Amino acid sequence: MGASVAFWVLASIAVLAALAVVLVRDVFRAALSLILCFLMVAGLYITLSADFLAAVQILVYVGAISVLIILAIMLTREVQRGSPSNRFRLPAFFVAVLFFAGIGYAMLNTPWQISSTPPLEPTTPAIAGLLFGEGGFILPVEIAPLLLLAAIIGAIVLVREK
Amino acid sequence: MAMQMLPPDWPGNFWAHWAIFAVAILVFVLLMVMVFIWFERRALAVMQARLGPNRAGPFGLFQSAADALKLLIKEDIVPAKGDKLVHWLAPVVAFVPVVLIFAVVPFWGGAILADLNIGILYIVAISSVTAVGIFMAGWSSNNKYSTLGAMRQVASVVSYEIPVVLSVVGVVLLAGSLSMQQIVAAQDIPFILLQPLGFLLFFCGALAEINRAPFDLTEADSEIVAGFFTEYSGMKFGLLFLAEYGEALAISAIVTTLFLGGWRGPLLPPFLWFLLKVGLVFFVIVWIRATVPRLRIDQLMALAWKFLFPLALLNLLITAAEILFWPAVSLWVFVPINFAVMIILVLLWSKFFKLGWGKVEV
Amino acid sequence: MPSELVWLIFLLPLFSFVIISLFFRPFLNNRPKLGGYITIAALLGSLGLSIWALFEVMAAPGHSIPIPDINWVVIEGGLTIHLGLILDSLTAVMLLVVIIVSLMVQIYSQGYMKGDPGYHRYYAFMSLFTASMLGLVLADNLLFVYVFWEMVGLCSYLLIGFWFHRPEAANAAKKAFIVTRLGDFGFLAAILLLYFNTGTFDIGQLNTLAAGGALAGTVLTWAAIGIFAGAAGKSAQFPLHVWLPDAMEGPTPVSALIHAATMVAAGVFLVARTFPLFAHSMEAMTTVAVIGGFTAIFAATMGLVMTDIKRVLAYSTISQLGYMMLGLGTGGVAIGIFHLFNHAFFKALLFLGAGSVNHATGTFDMRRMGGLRRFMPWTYATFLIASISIAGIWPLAGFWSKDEILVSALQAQPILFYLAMITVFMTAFYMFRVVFMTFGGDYRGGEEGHGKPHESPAVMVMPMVVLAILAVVSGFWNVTGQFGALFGHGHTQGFAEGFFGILTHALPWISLILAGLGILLAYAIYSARWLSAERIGAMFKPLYTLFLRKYWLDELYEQVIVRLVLLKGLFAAFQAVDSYGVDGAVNGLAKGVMASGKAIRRAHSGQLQLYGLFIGIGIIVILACFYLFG
Amino acid sequence: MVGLEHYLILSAVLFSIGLYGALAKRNAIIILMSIELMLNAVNIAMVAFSRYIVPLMLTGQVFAIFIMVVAAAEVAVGLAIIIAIYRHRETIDATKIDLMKW
Amino acid sequence: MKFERYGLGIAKGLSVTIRHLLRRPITTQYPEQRLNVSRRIRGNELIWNKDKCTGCGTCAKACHIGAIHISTSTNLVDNKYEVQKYEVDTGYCIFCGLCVEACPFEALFLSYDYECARYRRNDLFQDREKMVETSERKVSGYFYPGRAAKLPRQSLLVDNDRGKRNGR
Amino acid sequence: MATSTKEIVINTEPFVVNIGPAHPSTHGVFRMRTTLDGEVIVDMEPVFGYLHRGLEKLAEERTYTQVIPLTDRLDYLASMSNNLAYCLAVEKLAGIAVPERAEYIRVIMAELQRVASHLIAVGAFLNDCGAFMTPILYMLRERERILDLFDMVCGQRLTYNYMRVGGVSQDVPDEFIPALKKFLKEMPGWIDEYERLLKENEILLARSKGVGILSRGLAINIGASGPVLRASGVPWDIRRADPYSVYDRFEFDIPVGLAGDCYDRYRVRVEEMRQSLRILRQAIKGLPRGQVRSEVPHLIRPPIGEAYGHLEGPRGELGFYLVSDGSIAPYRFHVRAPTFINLTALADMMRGWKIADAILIFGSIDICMGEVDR
Repeated sequence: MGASVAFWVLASIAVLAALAVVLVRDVFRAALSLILCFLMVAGLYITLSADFLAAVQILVYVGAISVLIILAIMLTREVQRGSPSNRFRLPAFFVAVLFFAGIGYAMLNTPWQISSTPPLEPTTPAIAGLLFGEGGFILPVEIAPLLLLAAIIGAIVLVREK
Repeated sequence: MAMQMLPPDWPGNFWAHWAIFAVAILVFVLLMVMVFIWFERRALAVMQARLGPNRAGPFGLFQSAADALKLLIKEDIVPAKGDKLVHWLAPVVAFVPVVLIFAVVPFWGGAILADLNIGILYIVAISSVTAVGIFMAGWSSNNKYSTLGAMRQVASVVSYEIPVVLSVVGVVLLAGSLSMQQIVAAQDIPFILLQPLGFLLFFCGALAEINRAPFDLTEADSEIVAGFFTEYSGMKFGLLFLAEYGEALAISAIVTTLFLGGWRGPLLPPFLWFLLKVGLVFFVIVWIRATVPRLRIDQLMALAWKFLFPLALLNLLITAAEILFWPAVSLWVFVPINFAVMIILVLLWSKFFKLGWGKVEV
Repeated sequence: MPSELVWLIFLLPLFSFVIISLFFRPFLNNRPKLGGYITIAALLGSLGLSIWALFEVMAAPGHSIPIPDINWVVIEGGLTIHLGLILDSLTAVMLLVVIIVSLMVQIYSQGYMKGDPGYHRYYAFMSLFTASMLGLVLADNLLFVYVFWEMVGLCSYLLIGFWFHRPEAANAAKKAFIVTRLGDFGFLAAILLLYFNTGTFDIGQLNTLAAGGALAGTVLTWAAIGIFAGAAGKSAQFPLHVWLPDAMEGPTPVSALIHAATMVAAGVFLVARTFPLFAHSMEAMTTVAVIGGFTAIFAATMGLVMTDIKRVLAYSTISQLGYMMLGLGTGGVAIGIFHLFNHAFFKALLFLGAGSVNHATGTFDMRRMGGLRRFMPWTYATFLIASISIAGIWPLAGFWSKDEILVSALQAQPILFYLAMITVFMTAFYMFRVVFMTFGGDYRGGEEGHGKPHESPAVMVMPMVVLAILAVVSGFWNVTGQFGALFGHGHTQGFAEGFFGILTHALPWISLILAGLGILLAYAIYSARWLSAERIGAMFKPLYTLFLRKYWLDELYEQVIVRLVLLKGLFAAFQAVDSYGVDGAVNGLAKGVMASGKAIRRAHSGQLQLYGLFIGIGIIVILACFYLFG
Repeated sequence: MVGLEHYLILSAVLFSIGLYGALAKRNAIIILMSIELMLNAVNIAMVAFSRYIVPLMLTGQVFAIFIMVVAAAEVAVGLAIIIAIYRHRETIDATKIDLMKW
Repeated sequence: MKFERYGLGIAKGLSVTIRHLLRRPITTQYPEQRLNVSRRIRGNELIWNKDKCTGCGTCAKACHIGAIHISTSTNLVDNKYEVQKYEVDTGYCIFCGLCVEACPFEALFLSYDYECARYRRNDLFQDREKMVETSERKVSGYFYPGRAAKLPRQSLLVDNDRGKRNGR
Repeated sequence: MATSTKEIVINTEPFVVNIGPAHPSTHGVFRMRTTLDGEVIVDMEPVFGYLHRGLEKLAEERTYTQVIPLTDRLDYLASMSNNLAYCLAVEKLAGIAVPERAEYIRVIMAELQRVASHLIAVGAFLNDCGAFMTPILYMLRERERILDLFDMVCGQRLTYNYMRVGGVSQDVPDEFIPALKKFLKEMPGWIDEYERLLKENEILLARSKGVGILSRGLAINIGASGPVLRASGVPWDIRRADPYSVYDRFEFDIPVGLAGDCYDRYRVRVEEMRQSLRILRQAIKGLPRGQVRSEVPHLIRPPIGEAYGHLEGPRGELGFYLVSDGSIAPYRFHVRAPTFINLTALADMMRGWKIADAILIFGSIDICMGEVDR
């Protein structure tokens, strides 16, 4: 019961925050809503017993990504004229709704093979095993830093002065 | 995160435990913050050949309380062009994570609100939220000094998080667990001896993350008046102030837990040991504040990226190698080795490392 | 002593490099001497080890000692690369040569480089070079040889361009690097060719395969020629020799070490190392011999007219390397390597002498020297010994090895022998031209503003004396035929028998007389002035100019190969094909596409979100299709 | 009782909101934020699958971690591009960034 | 920052501050603890000797602020003008001491007192009744070394007198 | 995430920040209108006048003696020097001789004043660097010792009004010389302590070395003086160049900087303190007995003419230019305030540095707004 309550509370706040991101006029407030949404998602991870992932979610999304976004908002504050919509607003809305209907239909009508096993706890050693252990995802783990490095260098090159 | 602490269904006896502990910790943190504010002012004053607050109560102990009272009844001002809602929310957002950190700080053997198996990761994650609060404060004040302060804060937090986390990983490797309680349990030798370099880096990085001298650029009073504080008054200012000192207290507690053996110690009761060690670390912070000048923003960045970051990586590498290759050797063997490594690395880097003498080219 | 210690021979200089570059340069830059001491100490250690190794090899059966190796790269079911060393007679001799010359040069550099701001850098590079050279000599498989080969090339680049602030030095470094690289392509191709045909990089196995006839025919020939191409690049053989004279822009000790004794000899060494491959291919042997013989005389002609003392020595080096190649191509490993062994000492000595002269006068231009005999007796004496040695006068070192080469050339191909004979004359002439121009006559001023010439400090003279002694006696090793025996052929005889017995043959006398004539001519022109150099120069004006301009080879490479062949020929042809053939076909198509593109390009509004919208619609359509028809 | 479908529908809702934002907003930073929303929605689905279908495998969580890595890289580059555009063109309005048209 | 001193500079600084922990602070806790002020202190009031004053008005002329108001009778009595009004507005006075220096008859002094803050501006106004010397209103030794000698010795920081903090 | 370090300094629209007039480190009411690009200063315009009191005009309304208290209020951190400079000018104008003992006392006071002023300057500079209050409190403590001495001599701690035309107002009390000797014995130790505290501090070095360089040529061209000029490598000191009072009898060195950066200015000031102590020791030894004030009438009426008296104040060349029309008050009274002129270099020194450096550079000039605005 408690888990249900938690889910409903977290989910509704998350959806509201997400709506705020796309609807609020003030960009800064939109960014704050985004942070709120991220936090709620972290909470949802906890209800899914992914505690490690929840911490990482906060660390990466709240601690780094949103801060970067806010920084960018700050740096471009001279041209911030709120958060207006373009002329595709209506088609975009329909596409979104149709898309939602499509995948929603798919999700509800797929016979998922739900396992009744209780979830693994704690997850941290298991994830470490999966990431670094034998037969795990060691290659992607090694490629990921490469990607990050490329991103960092790319970002530096892009914003470098002259 | 706290799933394994939760019973199958939430309501129940467990709530009592949580509520009592949560309230106790809240009270403790607020009390300690006030005491520490007083402590800092006194220590700083004595080091500066002054006396410091000594009027309100015995030895001026109630000075912080008096200040808090004064702040409570002060007028609350919001800048006319500012963002009222954000301005109001900012102190809360800045303060709440600070209190949350204490949930996983082990005060005693059993005295911990939640012994998470990802305790230290939790701390790192939660503490990064404070930056958002500070940024909100800076933005909503719509003041140039505040904006500058907030930008400095963000820049320093984002860059200092990396060496801090990396130096913590060394400790985690040694303890073999992310749980704070287990880290304390693993410290038959205080990790400051096993991880001298890690301690140094963590301490440096932590000082920068909580904006204490010499990295207090965010509120550098001689440059940008009070940074993101500038437009705050009344209890909102009080909350931000509390958050600042709460962070300092938290960092002291974390350093104590990670490197100084936490509540462990002979003779005295564990709780006292914990307080003693926290006080000691806090005193060192104050001591440093009393002595050194402030860095410039680009030097701060250079310090993080050119000095702390590579050293943290090397420290991690060396620690990992030691654990991997000599798992059976007594840890005492590593004490001199690691000290030697620290000295060599710091000397090497000091030699190679330059942070803009002249004009800044970032 | 355990054989693992052989590793130390090349690790010691490597350590010295690491120590100097990591600790000395950053921390102790104000104490320059230290870097030199470390290098010298490391080399002394290596020297001891290599002498021990030589005696072990001499005593060992088959003149080879096995050394345990390490598996470096193991790919399951495929490639296994060993990290291994080889210690046989060839290696042992080369080790001795490299270490002794390097040691002498390092000691000499203590004086020569004194006060240079890049002192530590110099020693770091020198250590690295020595280490790579030793690694090259020791390596037991082609892959490693190649790695060290390139490292040697890199160090050579760094050292030639040591004074990189001078544009000539920087250009020379680049030129050296690029030209040798041309040869290295051949080497690399040969390595790959061999690997694909045999599946191994191991030199011992390859040699066995070649000797056993398992590897033969075109593959072997092409592989050998490829290796020789690499060797020609490093050893500055005929078409690729142009970099060596320019490389004289580096510090003189560098020239002495790299361009006299070690790196240029690496080519010769490589051929010797893979000799079985050559030995079983007639064509390859002939190529080596012909190019060697031609290079010998070709370079000597240019040496006749140069006025820069180091350039004369550089051409002389090319010429002597040609001799070695000739020896290898006609005779065998022992003959070529023996000449290499002797040549290393006297040529290094010559370079050091040139450096000493430069130290005294501040110039390399011989026209501004003269009369230095009086000012610097030690330098004069040692230089003279080296000159006599290189001219091949009995009984100095040069004589013994040159004689062997001549003998084998005569047996193999008379034309090559005649060329070699003429070269003997030329060698004697140009060497003594240098001696007389530099040390004879009166002092002609030296570099502007440079003080009176003076003898170099003891730290520079001492290595020269040591090398001079070696330049005298090193040839005696094979007097008894022992050196040849080390390489598994020839017969041994008593010392006296060999020492004087040689004079009973006719051939030595011919070469001695030719050399004597060369010396006499030099004396006549440059010392006694019976003949005027200008007059002779005018008389053979075309030849003189040809020699002086180095056969216009530099210009040829620049004008013909780069400009004409590449730009005008190849590229122009491509362009023609491109513009008429390809373009014509494409244009028609393109025009059609363009017409249709014009029609539908309006859909590209440039707005990202419109595209996104289309994508979204597309996904929905796909989803719908999937559910409706799937 | 909350089940897999709940999480999936939540994920779909968030994704659709993000999709709308990405398609309909002019401010490039808002668009970037919407994309982050979509990535988060995907993560929720991943973790939910992992929890309900293979509770002992955690592969979904590992994939979520990789998605976070990619998101971090994407934000760094994306913001850099926005800043660069801002510096050259004094605007971050996505409808005005249309130099690539025909 | 180049640590060419490897952080030794910072360590030195830290040693200085930590040493101060053991030293006694130099602060004086003012209302409870008081120091002896200078014997020549130019205190916050003027003191006027009615008997010696001849009403010459030199003090008023010397004052460049114009804070001294003096009016006298026009007729000489006993070689003196009778002073009818003598007022000083210490609100304007900058305590430069030029009037004391100018007085030819040793009739005007600065006071030894320094706690003269008032709640009302009017209270700063001194008329002749408020200006007499009493036992509470001592005269400063400014310009009068003879009087200075009778005053308590000034507590000096160099002498570490400050440490004693004698009360009143 | 590394990008943030880059983004912090990217070219944003130049934005104008007013530093001051009420800012913690503008040392009085001074305003710098800085144009920033990120944190880098593109341009700086000094705005002053917030403390203007019309002092020069006030002085023209007063007698020559009455002006002396006004000069106290010029550079309120160095009143003694101001008094002395003014008296020198009047003495030159009216041709008044000064007794020997008075000259010595004047030198003692001026040098004590220099030490006191430099203590404030250095302390405030270090405080601007971010050394939280510690150095300035230490230095204020030592300044307190000097103020005690001044208090003993003239009864005031800030506005001394001690010098008079033709001498000093009164002789020093008997306990002054012992107290001064004691001070001189202690002071070098205290200076050593300051040096230990921060001289080699890496952070301070990083912050101030090479920062805000004032080139030698520019320093001379704008007419800078005092430590600011000497830090740029010009050994110009009026005590040497145009000796006044009895300075020609004392031995002392002129500390000179090399680079002309903030650190050099700091070093020059500290070294000058040591030199001042050296002068003080010599002055005590040579202090003669006798009169401290020559016979000067109450109302000085100098002959018609003009005079310029100047001296080496703690902040530079402090000069008073007086024109007399023969009356009891100066006809024209002009002050050459050193920091006013030193301030003109500020914009040139600041351009291209960051805000944090601007504070430092400003602090290293050591201004006193009372003197700048007059």
